[in-house]
Amino acid sequence: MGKPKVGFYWFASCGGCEESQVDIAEKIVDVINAVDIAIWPVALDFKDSDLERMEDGEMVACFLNGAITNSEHRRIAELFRRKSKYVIAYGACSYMGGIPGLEVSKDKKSLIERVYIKGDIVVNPEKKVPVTEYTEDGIKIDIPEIYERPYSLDEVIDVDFYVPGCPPTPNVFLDAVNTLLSGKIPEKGYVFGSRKSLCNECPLNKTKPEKVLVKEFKRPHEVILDPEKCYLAQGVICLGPVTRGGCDALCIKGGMPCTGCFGPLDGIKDYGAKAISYIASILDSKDLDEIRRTLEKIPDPLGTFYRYSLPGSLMYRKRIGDEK
Amino acid sequence: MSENFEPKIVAIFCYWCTSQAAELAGTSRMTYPPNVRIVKTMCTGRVDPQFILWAFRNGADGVIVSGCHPPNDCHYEDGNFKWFRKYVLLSRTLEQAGIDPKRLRQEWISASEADKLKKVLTEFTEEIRQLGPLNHTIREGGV
Amino acid sequence: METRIGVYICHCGTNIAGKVNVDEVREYASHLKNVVVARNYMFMCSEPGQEMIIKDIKEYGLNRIVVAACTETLHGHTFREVAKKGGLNPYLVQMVSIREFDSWVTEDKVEATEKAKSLIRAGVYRVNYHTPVETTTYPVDSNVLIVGAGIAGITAALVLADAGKHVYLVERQGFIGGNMAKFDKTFPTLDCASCILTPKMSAVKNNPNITLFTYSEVEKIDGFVGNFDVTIRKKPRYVREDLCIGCLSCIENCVYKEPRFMSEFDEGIGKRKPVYVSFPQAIPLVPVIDPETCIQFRTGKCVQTCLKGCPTKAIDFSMKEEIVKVKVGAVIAATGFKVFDATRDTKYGFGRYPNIYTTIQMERMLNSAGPTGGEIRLQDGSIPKEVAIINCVGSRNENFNAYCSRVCCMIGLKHAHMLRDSIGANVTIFYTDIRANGKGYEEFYRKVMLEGVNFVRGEVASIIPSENNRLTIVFEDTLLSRVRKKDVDMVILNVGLEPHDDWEDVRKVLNLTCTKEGWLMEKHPKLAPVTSLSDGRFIAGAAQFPKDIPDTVAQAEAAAAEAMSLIDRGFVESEPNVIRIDEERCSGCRMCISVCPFSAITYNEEKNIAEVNTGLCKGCGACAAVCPSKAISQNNFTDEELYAEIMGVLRE
Amino acid sequence: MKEITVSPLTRLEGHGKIEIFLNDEGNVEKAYLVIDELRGFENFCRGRPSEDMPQITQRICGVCPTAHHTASVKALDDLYSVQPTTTARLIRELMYHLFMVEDHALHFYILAGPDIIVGPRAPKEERNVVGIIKKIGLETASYIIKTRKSVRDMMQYIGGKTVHPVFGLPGGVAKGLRNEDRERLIELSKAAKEFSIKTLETFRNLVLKNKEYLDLFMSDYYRHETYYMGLVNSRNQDEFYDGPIRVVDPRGNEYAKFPVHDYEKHLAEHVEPWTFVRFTYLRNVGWKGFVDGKDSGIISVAPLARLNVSESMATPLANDAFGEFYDTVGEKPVHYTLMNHWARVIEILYAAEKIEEIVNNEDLYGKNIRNIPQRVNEKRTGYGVVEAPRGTLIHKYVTDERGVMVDLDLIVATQNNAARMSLSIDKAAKGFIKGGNVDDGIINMVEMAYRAYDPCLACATHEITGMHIFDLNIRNNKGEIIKRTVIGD
Repeated sequence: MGKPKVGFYWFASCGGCEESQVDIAEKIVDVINAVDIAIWPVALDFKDSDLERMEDGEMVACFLNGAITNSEHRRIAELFRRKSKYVIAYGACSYMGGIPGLEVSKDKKSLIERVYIKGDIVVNPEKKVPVTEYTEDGIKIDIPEIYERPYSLDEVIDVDFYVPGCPPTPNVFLDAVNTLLSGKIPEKGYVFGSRKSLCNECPLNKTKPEKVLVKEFKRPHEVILDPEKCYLAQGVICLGPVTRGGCDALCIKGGMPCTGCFGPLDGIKDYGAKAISYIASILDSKDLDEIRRTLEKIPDPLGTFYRYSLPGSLMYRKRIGDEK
Repeated sequence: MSENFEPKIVAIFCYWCTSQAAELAGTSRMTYPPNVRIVKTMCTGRVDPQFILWAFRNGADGVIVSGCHPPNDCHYEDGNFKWFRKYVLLSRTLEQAGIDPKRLRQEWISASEADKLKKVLTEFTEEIRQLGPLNHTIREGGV
Repeated sequence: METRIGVYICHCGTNIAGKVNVDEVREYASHLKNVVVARNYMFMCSEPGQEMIIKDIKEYGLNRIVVAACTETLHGHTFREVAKKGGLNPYLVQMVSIREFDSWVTEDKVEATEKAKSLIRAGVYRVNYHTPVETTTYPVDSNVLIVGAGIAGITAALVLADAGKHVYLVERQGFIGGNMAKFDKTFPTLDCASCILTPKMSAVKNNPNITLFTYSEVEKIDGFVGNFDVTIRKKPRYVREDLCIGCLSCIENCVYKEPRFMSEFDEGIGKRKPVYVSFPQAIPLVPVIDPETCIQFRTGKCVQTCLKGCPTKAIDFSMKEEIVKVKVGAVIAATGFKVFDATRDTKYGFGRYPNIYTTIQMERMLNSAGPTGGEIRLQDGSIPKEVAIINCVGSRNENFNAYCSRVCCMIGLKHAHMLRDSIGANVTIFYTDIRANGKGYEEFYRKVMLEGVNFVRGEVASIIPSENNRLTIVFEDTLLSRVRKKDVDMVILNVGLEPHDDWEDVRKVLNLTCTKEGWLMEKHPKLAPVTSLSDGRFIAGAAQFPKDIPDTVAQAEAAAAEAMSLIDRGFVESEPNVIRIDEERCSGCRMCISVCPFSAITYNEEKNIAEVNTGLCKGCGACAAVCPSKAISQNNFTDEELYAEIMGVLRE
Repeated sequence: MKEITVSPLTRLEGHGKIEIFLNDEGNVEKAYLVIDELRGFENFCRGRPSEDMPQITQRICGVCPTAHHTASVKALDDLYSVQPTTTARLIRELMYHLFMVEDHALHFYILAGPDIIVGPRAPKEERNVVGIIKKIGLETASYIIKTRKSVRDMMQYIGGKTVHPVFGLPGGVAKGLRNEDRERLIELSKAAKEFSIKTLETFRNLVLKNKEYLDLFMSDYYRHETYYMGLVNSRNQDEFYDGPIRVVDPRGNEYAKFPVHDYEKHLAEHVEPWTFVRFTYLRNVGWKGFVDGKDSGIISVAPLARLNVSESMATPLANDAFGEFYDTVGEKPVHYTLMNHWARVIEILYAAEKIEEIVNNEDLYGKNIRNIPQRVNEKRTGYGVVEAPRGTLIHKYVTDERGVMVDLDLIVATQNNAARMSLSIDKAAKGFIKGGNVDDGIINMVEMAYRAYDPCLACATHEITGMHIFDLNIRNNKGEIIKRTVIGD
């Protein structure tokens, strides 16, 4: 038997996931030696056709990053599902929808107008906008059907495991690869990374008082943060408590609070709702008006608490196929 | 909005105040729309915003949460405030997400206020009827 | 193990069956997943109904029960007992209210039937996730801690001690008796306050079941109902209680020949020496040395005549603070009140002009054991002829205290009577309303009126000095709607009652709740006025709200009875709806600790996890709602149970 | 006649497709670069707090997040009228130049490297990292990987994360450097410099000493005479972090020089219905369609453009290389697209020399890393600009009185290059595909035409959701896809 075949692929993503894979640096040689990479567009010139020719289940695993935003993505995703024994949603976009998933809450028509007609320096007197099927002088150019909103991968195909992070850290990627290579296959739905929240590994957790009660939530640019003290205790929203650990607390070490890219812990149905729950609860006020006023100062709850997880959240439930 | 739309409403009531008011409404034979389905928690402080979204996701058109009057009626000191804080933040989030925040209602109803309970539930059902169905389909899979 | 559910639908005569088609509902329920048997019956709570369930449990091997009937409040206990008799854990039962929440509140029969189905569906979904819940019992320590030794604390202590309970009575002042010890006479009976209080104080001292800690404060209370660990801090009084015989010769022999320092007990109108007792019958009769004024402490170079004069050499300048730990089963908070500081409302001129006194200063002046020996004199030594008593100072005023202090009207009447009686002064009471609503109070009011005391319904605007050391009161006569003036020799400000300045700290130490003003909160304003929201902690006296002596004593006796009821039961049962923390999931983020109102969760630094003391947990579930790691689950209200129930009421 | 589908296009950062139409003779009639998705950053950033922009907008691109992060932070400085402290600015610049080194190196060795090192027409199984390793040897490969890793580790230390850093705040940075870091930084700067010298040497050995390659690089199929744009310092030298924007015409004369606040006066965007990308051009020259020359407003950015707008380089070794570059090619501006590769390695050297300069600056280790912005209680507009590896990057933010975004405009590097890239695709396709003859090597040479720009289509399509399906369709002049042939078969 040859080396196990694996694939890497990207949908609507930024390329950071690929960077994180390349960032395993010298260990990439070990990976290349251990597996046979069947497809990896960022680095290898294998094409879709190579994928199509594979037997069903020929690949042991594929790591798919990026959200699903058009019919072409969906087609390829379904292809990977068939060709691969295990499908791994890699990175926040694939796992939960990611930052571009915030688009869910916006109106697409206004976007087109804003970008192509009312853009700050756009010169477009004829009000031309991109169309999905363009015809001119017998020339026809097709663009795939763009979905009304971005989807997380498991809204479109069945997903076996998840590698969290925006992007995942090289360590959590290696952990996933090594776990699968070791043959100790985790149970379906397993999310790599820590079993505990970021607080568990946060270097500032020991500076947190026993009771964290906050009079006012401050925005990070308004204050000079003490990098040696729990940010939450300093009144700045840190999503460490509700976010899966395993990232080595990189943002915290970089002097900034956690924004939640590793997503929720096991058993949490909705990341944002859980974040709202504890953030609101530690507000130290027993005056209804004051509560309203203070919480009003969090300018953007949706973008703050669902920054990476809106499409996959309980907030939206229309799945592909429900749209028409 | 269809003529015969019957909204589904989940009412999460605390055990000590509003559930007791609901019992009193029963013993006093006060009627209110059958659309309202009561789920009890010991305290509104127990209400996790996930419950609200779960209800919407499973087909609720409106959710009402009611507990003990602030500042001092809460059996657990300040569970009502804890819920209220979550409610305020959740409401704003729902609005940003395009779910009319009127679909989540917050009330204080004490054990003696059965009449208020009847009024609020009747009013709320009507309001949701006007808003129409929240078109969210049920996702596969259980709890 | 396979889940086997039995569903029992009660007709409740026609209460349910008259509206809900119970047969249709039973048929529906019988097809729900995991339902093995579904039955309906006329009265499920009746003996045959109960027997039916017990029989089914055995026959069908049921391990979950859903009862669709009245409410949990009404019959939850009944059906839990039924399950127990059938050999099941009582918490594997789910009550579904199809009477109060359905048949009684729904007009239409079809709708009521549909609603019953959805409620039962929710109950069935939910009961799948029920797990056995075990409650535990803890023994109750028979000792009681009483904080504050005014008339409330003293009364409660004596009641308990007489019943054979051991009481630790902690008083922060050097001597017991509280505010009542300062009074001369009590209204409306005009019996001498010390005559009725002193015997009780002696009884406290002499009762072997009472351990008295004066000049001491409670530092903290750990543990939970029935098993509190109390830490008491004894401040050094520099006179050893074990040696002092109470001869007071140290006071006599002090290097200060005359009292020179303001006496706190005399409310600033009397003086004391650095070594002092509050009054000659003080309990304990052991003087206190005030290091702030004592030369030995200030300079270290006193000739120590006090020590030389002490026959037992009880004076010990090297005494240190002492920490004492005791165990108790119950706590009674009787921390009392303070009076309104009249300088805060500047219009009265208190503290700026002579001959203006507060009611409590007047008590000291009237008291024959007080600084003036009971003489009422103006500062120039003459006897006042014209005296004004101004009510509602600091009370019923949005700027200070919105509430009525309840006792001031009666105190004013008492003082008016006594001033007329002792010096024949002409007394005018400026009142808002006269509130005389106790036993014999209205009669006393009438009596004082007939004695010739003047009553002016008036709002005082200002008090200013006038000629001949007199004072002019400018006021609005609210009956005549006119501004008037009146010259008097002396003014008595009838100050209201307030919580102590450090109420927040006291509240925290005792783990009690307070109103926004700082009065201790009772569990229920009507039905549980001496019980606090924290189990095993009771409240008595004016710490809860201003009250007169009879009410204080009654509440103190009630608190003692409540404490006794707890102790004599001998055990406490743990709350069933307590929470559990899964160590494997807990990340040590401490959000739960931040929201727990009962300090039931603590942080284990070594393991970096939170731990719950189920004895302190009251089962509100706030922490379970907050826990971002899903490490906390609340018995009978787990996330899964609630998700299932919500899904159940919604799914068709 | 045949139809060719290549999907996905590979070794680039981004996503789109190329449509090539053949006439009856099998020659190329017209080739289109089509970008086919909508990501909506300009839409969903509205309503978000402005201070979150550095972390949100960088999700446009995970390859050049530092560029977006920095442009964004600079826009916030402007928005809140706050200047970073001296130390903060140095930290940002240090981070930025580290980023330039590693990003340019990634492109040179990993993305474009196979074309240069392994060969444009090498079998596709070898045109990748593995092929490079085989060609240059494991030892050299390990050296490259390790150096890049040590640079990226330092970026992580400074920025919190390498991909999507978090350190930028208006008025400064979140985290300072300590004196203890000095030694490590100086060591790293030495390593980076050595690495950049070796990389330039590699380029000389591979391309300049190989006539076939040099001919390809200077082939007319890859040449367009357009305007060039880039940031310069006060001495008109190549600059990444800050400075005015300078534009030179196809002859190399200065056409315009303006602060970023004036970008709306000088730049405009053209819309085509067959693609989601907007084409930037010079407003005052005007849009003349997809043609080059002095009368067409099409501009080019990225390394070659930056060198073309510069009169010299600010550091000695890079300046020598700059001289060598123009002497060798024999024109200024240089119009050969593939010369971007050479320009890129010169910039690596420049960045490395800058790093050396910065780490030896005492102020880098200062304690004062933040100026707190004054509260804004008014609507504000802020502009930020940097030279991303792939060219000029502009962020413009408009906020309400709470500092919440009401509008934003993002002009990204690849967008500035989009029109010229379309020219390149069209010209290369027409040049290489004759008589319907197409093979994998030819297609790769067409791909090289866009790859040289190091295009970031994720960036270019920040308004576009997703990317990555880069089809190459060849159709007849009726637009019909005729026959399906798969490259490599």
